[in-house]
Amino acid sequence: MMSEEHFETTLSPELASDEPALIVDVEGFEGPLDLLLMLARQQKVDLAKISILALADQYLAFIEEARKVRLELAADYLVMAAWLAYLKSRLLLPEKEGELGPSAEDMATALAQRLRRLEAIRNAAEALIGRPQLGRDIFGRGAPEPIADIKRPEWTATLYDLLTAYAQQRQKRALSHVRFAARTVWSLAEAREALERMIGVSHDWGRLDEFLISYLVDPSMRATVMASSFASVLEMVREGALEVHQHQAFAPIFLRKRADETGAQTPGSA
Amino acid sequence: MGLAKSLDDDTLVEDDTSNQFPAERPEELRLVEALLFAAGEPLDEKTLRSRLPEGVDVASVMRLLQAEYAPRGVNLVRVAGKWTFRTANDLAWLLARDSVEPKKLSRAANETLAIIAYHQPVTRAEIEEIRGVTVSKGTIDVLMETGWIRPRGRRKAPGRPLTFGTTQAFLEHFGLEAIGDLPGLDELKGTGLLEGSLPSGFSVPLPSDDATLRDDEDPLEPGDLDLGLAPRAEPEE
Amino acid sequence: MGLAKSLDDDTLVEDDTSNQFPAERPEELRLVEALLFAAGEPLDEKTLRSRLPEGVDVASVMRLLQAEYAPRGVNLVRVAGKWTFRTANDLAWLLARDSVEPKKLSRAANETLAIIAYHQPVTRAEIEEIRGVTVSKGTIDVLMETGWIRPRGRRKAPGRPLTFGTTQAFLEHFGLEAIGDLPGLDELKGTGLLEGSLPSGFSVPLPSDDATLRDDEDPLEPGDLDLGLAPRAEPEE
Repeated sequence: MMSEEHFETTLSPELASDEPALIVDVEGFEGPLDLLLMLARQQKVDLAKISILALADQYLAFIEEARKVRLELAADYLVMAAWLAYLKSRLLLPEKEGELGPSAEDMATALAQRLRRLEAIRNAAEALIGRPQLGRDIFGRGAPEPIADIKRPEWTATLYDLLTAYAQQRQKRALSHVRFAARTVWSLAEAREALERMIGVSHDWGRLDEFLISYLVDPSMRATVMASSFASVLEMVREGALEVHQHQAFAPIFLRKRADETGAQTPGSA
Repeated sequence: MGLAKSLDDDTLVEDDTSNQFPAERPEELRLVEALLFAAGEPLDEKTLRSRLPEGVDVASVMRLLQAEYAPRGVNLVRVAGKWTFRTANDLAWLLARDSVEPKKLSRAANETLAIIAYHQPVTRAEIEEIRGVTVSKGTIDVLMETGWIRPRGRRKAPGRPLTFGTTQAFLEHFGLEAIGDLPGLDELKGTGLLEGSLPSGFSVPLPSDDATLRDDEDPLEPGDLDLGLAPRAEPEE
Repeated sequence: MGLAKSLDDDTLVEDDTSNQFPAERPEELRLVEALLFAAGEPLDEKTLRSRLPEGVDVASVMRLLQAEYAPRGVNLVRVAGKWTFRTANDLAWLLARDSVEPKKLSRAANETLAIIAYHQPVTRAEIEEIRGVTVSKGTIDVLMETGWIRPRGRRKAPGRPLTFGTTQAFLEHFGLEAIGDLPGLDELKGTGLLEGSLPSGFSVPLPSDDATLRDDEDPLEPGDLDLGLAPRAEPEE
């Protein structure tokens, strides 16, 4: 049977039943039944032969003690106390003939039975927890080798899928013989090449649009020539090959080849 | 087998170790040990049979294999009705370092688990009746988290409370072949303490984790599963 | 050990199986097998030594254990200088599972298949011309895998490209009695699959899967079948 050292209680089990504990720690108990069971164990007899009368006295004394030290007692402890006081009085008084409900003896037996049952399940709980546990005492294979799942695809398609795909495809192709006019674009490379050629000859400031005048004749080319040239100009400035200057927003952009080392004058701020 | 030759004078046991498996050791034993080693998880005989060549007497292969492994550091055991290899019980000291310190259950949780195991299917109120104290939601949650218990149905009684039972993982964790192998069960049964004070007619003195609902149980309802409580309950019609 | 008793008449091997491990089997072998079994990764001898009682000759234990397991379904092997149990190489077949996974054909595959069905015999270049998109090798491979198309010959043209056609399996899968049952232009219009105004001259061919080679086809050459493309092509003379 279970030994008593497992009780997390400050009530020392060694205390005789007539010496109520001075330190009363209800916290340590799992409810009034647990407390009763602990007290019953102190009678050191088989629970089947327990004296319920003595047990009731012990319990009531315990509760009394707890009250003396003004301990807050949960209601169920008090309910149990009231019930035990009632049981005690019934046990002490002679049974009246024809009284309704269970006899005092029956109630006492039922309480003893409950205590036995609680003790039995506690022992069972200990036995269970005491078993070798997986991952604590015993171990399974640490590195299982997963079953290789070789999936063989089974292709499915319906006739509808097939016909839809075919019809849509044919139809799309039949209607898609539209040609888009190729767009003329001045590439960055083209712009740069033209700029280098034109600026290479002079160290003077010149207007970008004048440099490009021959390329800007075709109106459809205007935007792409300006955009690509400007991007190329910025790139060349970053490389230190050009200087660029614009007086204000939308004003003409001036540029010239960068003077090496000589630090030629710039007209205004750059 | 060629390796046996490399055993030389300083071997610790007698020479016949190398040929301890007579050539006649049935191939089936090799197949089953490979299957169980590889799987890592317990396999039932039906699964084993389906993976083995036609006509293998699985039960007898298992008996042989179990006997072969009984004296070893790894044993063939049956848990939850399935077969698996486990390290031997007596080697916990050696392997303890491998274990991730399992969260120790509180006393309340221990007792609640035991009551669910021995009295299943059981409602929270019935657990409280046995312990004489309220069972906190937290205790049930902790146990649900272990995966060892599950809500299995609802008691046909006022309030239709959930009934709890143990899972396959419970059996695996505690190394039980079946719920009937719970320690001390016979003793409990003998003293009539399992019957308790459950409403007469409802109580069945033996625990059962059979998924089949008892007469006094209704299936879980869809809402019950939303609680995240029930992992997977097949609604039964 | 008690289990050995349960071995009875119908056992497959001789009785001494149960005591094949002489009592003298060194305890170290048990320890090492448990350690290696439970470990999540291969262990080197240094680690094993640190876990074992003082003075164990690990190298010799490993040799013994390796010899013991050599004929088994699980072998003790050394990987990158560390020890681990592995299921025996020859049992790989046992540990693989074939499963059939239904997969829908991609749109590209559907289109290509339809074009092959209607326009057969047709070469890859011709399919591309009709689709206006390249046909990937993968698409052809998938279609070959279905068994619904087959290379049937080579076009008498520069490069002598393979010509493709549909198979009997194609008819079976799509529930067609004959390839001629594929709907024609009017039927496609009637079912709304083709709609709107189509350019004049738009036509849908009358498909034929007659195995007889056309005038502009040469038979397949022996090498064509080695491509693994053709599952079973009857070479036609």
